Amino acid sequence: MRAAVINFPGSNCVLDMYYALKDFRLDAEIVDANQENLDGFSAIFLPGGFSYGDYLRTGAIARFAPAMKGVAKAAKDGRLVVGICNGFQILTEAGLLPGALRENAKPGFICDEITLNVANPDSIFSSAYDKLQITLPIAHGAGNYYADAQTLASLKAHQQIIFTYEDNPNGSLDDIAGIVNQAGNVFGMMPHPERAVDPLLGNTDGRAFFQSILQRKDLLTHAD
Amino acid sequence: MLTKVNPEPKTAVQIQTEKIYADWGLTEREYDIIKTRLGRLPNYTETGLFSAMWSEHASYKKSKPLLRSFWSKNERVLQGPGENAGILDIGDGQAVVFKAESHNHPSQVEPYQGAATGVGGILRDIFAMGAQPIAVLDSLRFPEVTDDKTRSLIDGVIAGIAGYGNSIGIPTVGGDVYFDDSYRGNLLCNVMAVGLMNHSIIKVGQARGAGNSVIYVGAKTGRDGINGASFASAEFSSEKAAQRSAVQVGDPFMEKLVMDATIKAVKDLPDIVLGIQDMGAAGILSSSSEMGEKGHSGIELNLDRVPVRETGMIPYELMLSESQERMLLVAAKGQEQRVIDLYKDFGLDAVVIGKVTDDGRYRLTFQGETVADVDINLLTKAPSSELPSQLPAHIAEAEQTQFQPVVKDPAEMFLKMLASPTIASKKAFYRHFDSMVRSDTVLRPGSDAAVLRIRGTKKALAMTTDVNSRYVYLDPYEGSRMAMAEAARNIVASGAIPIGITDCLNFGNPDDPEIFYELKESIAGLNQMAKKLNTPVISGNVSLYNETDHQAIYPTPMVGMVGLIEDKRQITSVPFKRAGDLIYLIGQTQDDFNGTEIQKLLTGKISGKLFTFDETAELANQQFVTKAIATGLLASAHDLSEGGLAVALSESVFNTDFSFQVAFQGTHAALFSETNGRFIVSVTADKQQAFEQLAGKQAELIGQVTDGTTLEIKDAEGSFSISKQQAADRWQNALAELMS
Amino acid sequence: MYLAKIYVTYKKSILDPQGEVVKSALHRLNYTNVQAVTCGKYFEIKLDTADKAAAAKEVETFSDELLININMESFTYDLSELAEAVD
Amino acid sequence: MYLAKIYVTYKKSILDPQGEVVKSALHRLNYTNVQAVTCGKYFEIKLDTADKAAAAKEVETFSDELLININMESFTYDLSELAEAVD
Ligand SMILES: Nc1ncnc2c1ncn2[C@@H]1O[C@H](COP(=O)(O)OP(=O)(O)O)[C@@H](O)[C@H]1O
Ligand SMILES: [Mg+2]
Repeated sequence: MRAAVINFPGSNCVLDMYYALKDFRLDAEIVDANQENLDGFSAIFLPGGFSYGDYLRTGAIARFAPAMKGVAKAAKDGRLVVGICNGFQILTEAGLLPGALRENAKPGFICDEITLNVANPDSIFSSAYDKLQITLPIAHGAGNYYADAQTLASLKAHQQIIFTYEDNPNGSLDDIAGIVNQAGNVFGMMPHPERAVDPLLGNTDGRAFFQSILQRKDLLTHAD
Repeated sequence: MLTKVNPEPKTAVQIQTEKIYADWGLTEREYDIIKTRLGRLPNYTETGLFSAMWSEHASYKKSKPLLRSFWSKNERVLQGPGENAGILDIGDGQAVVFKAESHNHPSQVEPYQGAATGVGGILRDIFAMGAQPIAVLDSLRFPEVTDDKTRSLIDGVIAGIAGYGNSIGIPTVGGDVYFDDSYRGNLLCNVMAVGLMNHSIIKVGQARGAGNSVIYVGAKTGRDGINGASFASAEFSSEKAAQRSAVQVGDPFMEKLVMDATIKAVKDLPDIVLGIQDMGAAGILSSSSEMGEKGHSGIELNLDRVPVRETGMIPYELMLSESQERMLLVAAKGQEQRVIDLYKDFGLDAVVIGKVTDDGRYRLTFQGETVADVDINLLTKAPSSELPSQLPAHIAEAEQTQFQPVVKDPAEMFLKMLASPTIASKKAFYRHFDSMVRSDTVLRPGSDAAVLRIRGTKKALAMTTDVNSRYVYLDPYEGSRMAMAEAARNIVASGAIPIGITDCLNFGNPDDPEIFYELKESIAGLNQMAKKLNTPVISGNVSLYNETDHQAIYPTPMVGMVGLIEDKRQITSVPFKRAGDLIYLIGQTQDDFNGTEIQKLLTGKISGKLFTFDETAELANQQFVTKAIATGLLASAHDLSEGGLAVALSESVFNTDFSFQVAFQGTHAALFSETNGRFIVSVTADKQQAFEQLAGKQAELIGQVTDGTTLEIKDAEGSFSISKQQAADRWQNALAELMS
Repeated sequence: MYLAKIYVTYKKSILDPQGEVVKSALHRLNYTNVQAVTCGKYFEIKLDTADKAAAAKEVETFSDELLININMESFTYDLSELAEAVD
Repeated sequence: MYLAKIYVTYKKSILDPQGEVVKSALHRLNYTNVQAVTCGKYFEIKLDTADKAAAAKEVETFSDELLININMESFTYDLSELAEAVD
C-alpha cells in the first residue's frame, strides 16, 4: 500500500510520521499540500504542526489547501484518512470529522505524556491494542474537543469515540482524545502515536496504533 | 509608484551642531574619528550607520579585547567564533553547530515577543550556516516571584519561547531558570540553538567575488525594532519606560518557510549560494557590511529594491530596521534566478538588492542618489577601548570564613529546600515547550543534560546550559570555572564527552570598573576551564548594560555546552532504576556554604568568600563517571549542584516508584553543601564488585534504592525520614503554586 | 473602498477560557467591578467592492467560510465607507 | 451595568503576521476585493460602576495596564449601558 503524509506549509511532524510509517515498512511518501490528486494512496496521514502558522484558528486555513480535495475524495472512497494533532484539527475544520477543537481549557501549550483509555478497541485504529490503558505524548495548545449535544450522542451511539483521556488535560468534552467518522475510515486524535514507536525514546505505546492499521489489509490494498 | 521622500531629515551640519550623533549613542571621540576618516561630515544616513555598527551590541567594542583571548581551536573545530554560529566535527562527515544569544532587553519590555524573537533569531544563526536546527535551550533569570507583575512577565517569556519554538517545530529540550532579585527590572532571556549538518555544505557569512549578487530573502521590512542594537546597549531606567520602537513581532510560520527554503538552497545550489547571513541586530546594515568585510569586499545596495511593508521609509530606517525573519544571501552572478525560484516555491520573496564590489566601499543608493559611501572597514571596526577594572568592594570586604548553617530539623530543611523556586522542578515552565517534536529527543527536560539521537548513526548529542550567578558574584573567576564544571558534569552524567561550548555573557555596565572586572575575570575563568575540559569556545554572545537604575544584575556568564555520545547505549539518565541497586556518592563533601541555596534560605542573602573549587577532584571524578558509564556499570547518574546531596538524591527518586535509604558521614548541614565535582550514581548489585574495583576510593557506598514510601537518611547527627510523596509534591508543585 | 470591522466570539453556550483568565487577572489587579469578560477576535478588513451591499455580502460569506468556525463561533460586523484608499 | 467593547490592534508600524496570512488565504479563496486585513483582539467586558464616566475611566486604565502592551498595541472602545444584569 502507498501512504501519503501531507506536508502543509507549517506542518512540523511530517518527518516524525514519515519515519514511523517507514518503521512499519510502509511505502510512505511526503506529499505537498498543493497536490490535489491523491488517488494513488490508500492511506493519507495529516501530520501535526502549525499549518499556516495556525493563525486565525488551528487548521482553519489548511482545510482549503488543494490536497484537502484529495483527502475528501479518499474519505468518501472509504480509504483511510488519519489526522494527528494539527491533522485532527484540520479534519474537523474540513467537516470530515464532527466537532471542533478549541484552545485548552487552561490556555497554554502542553507537552507531556498522558494516560489514554482505549474506549473502542475494535476500530481500525485500535484493534491491535492488547491493553486498555496506554501512554502517549501530547503536544498541543488547542486540543479541547467540542461537539454539541446531538453530535456527542451520535458519536456515542456509533462507537466513534476511540480514545479518551484518563486525566483530561485540556478540557475536552467527555474526555475525548480521538474519534472516527461514522463510516469508520477517517480518524483524528490529539495525542501523537508517531512519537511513541521507538524504544530508545522510552515509549512504544504508539506501535499498536500503526499495527492496527496494518492488520486491516483489506482496506490497504486499494492502490497496490 | 515611487513617491519621493526626503532621505535626510537633518543635514550633516545639523547633525554636528545639534549633536544628533550623541542621541544615537556615538561619543564625541567616535564622531571625531568618523569625521577625520571620512574627511567630511557624515550625513544623516551615514551617522545612523555608524551609530548602529559602533554600538556595543553590534561591535563588541568594549568586550572584544577580552573575547579575543578565548581558546577556540582544537581538532574538532571547523568554525570558531566570528560567524553566525560555531561548528564542531563529530565524525563521519557530520558536524554540530551551535550558538547562544541573549534577548534580555526586548523580553523585559515585551516578554512574549521578546522571547519569541529571541528563539527566532538564534535559529536563523544556525540555518544560516546551512545546518538543520535540531534543538533549542533557554536559560532564564527572573526576579523573585513576589508580585503579579513578575508573574505575568515570566508567563510572557515562557509563552513566547513556546509560541515560537513549538510552531517552527524545533524541540525545546533544556535550559535553566533561577530567581534572584538582582534581575528585577532586568530579566535575562538567553536562548541556545543546536544544529546538525554535513561538512560538505558549510556556509559562512561572507561576500566574495565582485559582481556577485546580494539577495534579500524573507519577510518585508517595516519600522519595527529600529535602533534595537543601540537600545540593547543602553541601561534601563524605570523612569524612561517608553523605549518603544524596539519591539518586534515574531512570525514563526514565516521563519519555518525561510528555514526550510534556506536549508534546501544550501543543499541544492551549493555552487550558487556563496554566503548566507541572518539579519539580526541592525538588520540589513550589519548583515551586509559584515559579509563584505569578512570577504574583503565592498558592498553596494540599491535601497529602492528592499521589500517594504510600510511606505515612506527613509534609508536610515531601512538599514536599521530589525524586522524579523529576514536573511541575506550572496549568489553567483548570473545564477540569481535559480535562488529566487527556489524561494518562490516556498511562497517567499527573494530579491536582488545589490552586489559585491572590489573597492572596499559600503555604498547605498536610494531614489537614484548615493546616500552613503564609506569605507567598509571603518564601518565594521569600531574603535575599541581598554576599560579600567577594579576589584569590587563587596569582594574586597567579604567575610573570609564559610557560613555555618545550623540545621535543627533536617527533614523540614529538606522540604523547604525542595520547594525553593531555584531548586523546585521547572516542569511548570517546560511543559509548555514541545520537547519531543522531530522525535529525536531521548532525554527530555528534567534530565541533567538533554540528549538527542542522530538518526542513521549510533551517535547522540548531549546539551545543557548552566551558571550559578551567585557564585560568579562572589568570585567572578572561580564562579565561572564552576559554571563550566557544572555544565560538564551534566554532560558527563548523561553519558557524553563534553566537546565544546558557547556562552552568553550577561553583565552590567562595563564602564563601571567593578563590572569590567567581573567581565574580565569571568572570561578568564571560562577560558581556563575550557582548555582543561577540552571544550573550545566556538561561539557566544555578550549582553552588557543589564542594569536598572544603576543596579547591575549578578554577573551571569551562561555556559551552553554540547557533548558527544559515540554509542547511544551509553545514554544515562537521572532516575534510579531498580529497588536494591546500590547508591554511591562520588567526590568528597566539604563545608562549602557561601553562595549556596541554604545560605540564601537561612539568611535571606548570599555573602562571604566563595568556597574553593578543586579542579583536580572535579576532573578526576568526571573522568571516573565517564569510564564507569563506558564500562556499562551505572544504572543511573546525576550530578550534584544547588542544594547538594539532599536535592540530588531526591531528584533521583522523583518520577520513579522508588525511595532510598542512605547513611552519610557528614552533619545535617553537609547534606546541603554545594561542593563541586560530585555525582550520585546507582549500581546494580551484581556489578558492585566490578564497580568498586574501578572506583577504588573515588566512590563511597552510601545506601540503596528501596521500594518503600519514605526517604530514610542517617547522618553523623542522627537519622530522619521523610514521606516521599510529600517531598515529591513540594518539589513538583512549588513553582506552579508560586505562579498562581 | 469599504472598511469592515468584524467581531468574532464563541457562541454563548461555549466556555471562553481566555475570558476567564482575563477576568481573574483583572480581579487580582483589583478591578473588582468587572463582572464578565469575553475574549474574541477582531478583524479590520478593507474591501474594494462596487457598493456597500456587495461588501456586506462578501463579508458575510467569507466570515462564515473562513473567519469563524460555525460550530462554535459567531460574528457581528460594522461596515463603513472609506473616503479613499489610504495605504 | 455597562458593557465595554474593546478593540485591540497592533500599532501601525508593527508586523501583523496573522493579518498577512488571513489576507492571502482570502485571496486564494478568490476574495480578491480584499485589500488589507488586520487581526486584533476583541473584548466584551461587563462592569458594575457608579456611572458611565467611572466605567470609561476604568476601561482606559485596565486596558493600558493589562489588555494591551502599550509598546506595540493600541485600543479603542465603545461603552454602553446595559438595561440590567443579564446572566
Ligand atoms: N527554562 C527551561 N527550559 C527547559 N528546560 C528547563 C528549563 N529550566 C530547567 N529545565 C530543565 O530542568 C532540569 C533541571 O534544571 P537544573 O536544575 O538547571 O539542572 P542542573 O542543576 O542539573 O543543571 C534540566 O533538565 C533542565 O533542562
Ligand atoms: Mg544536573
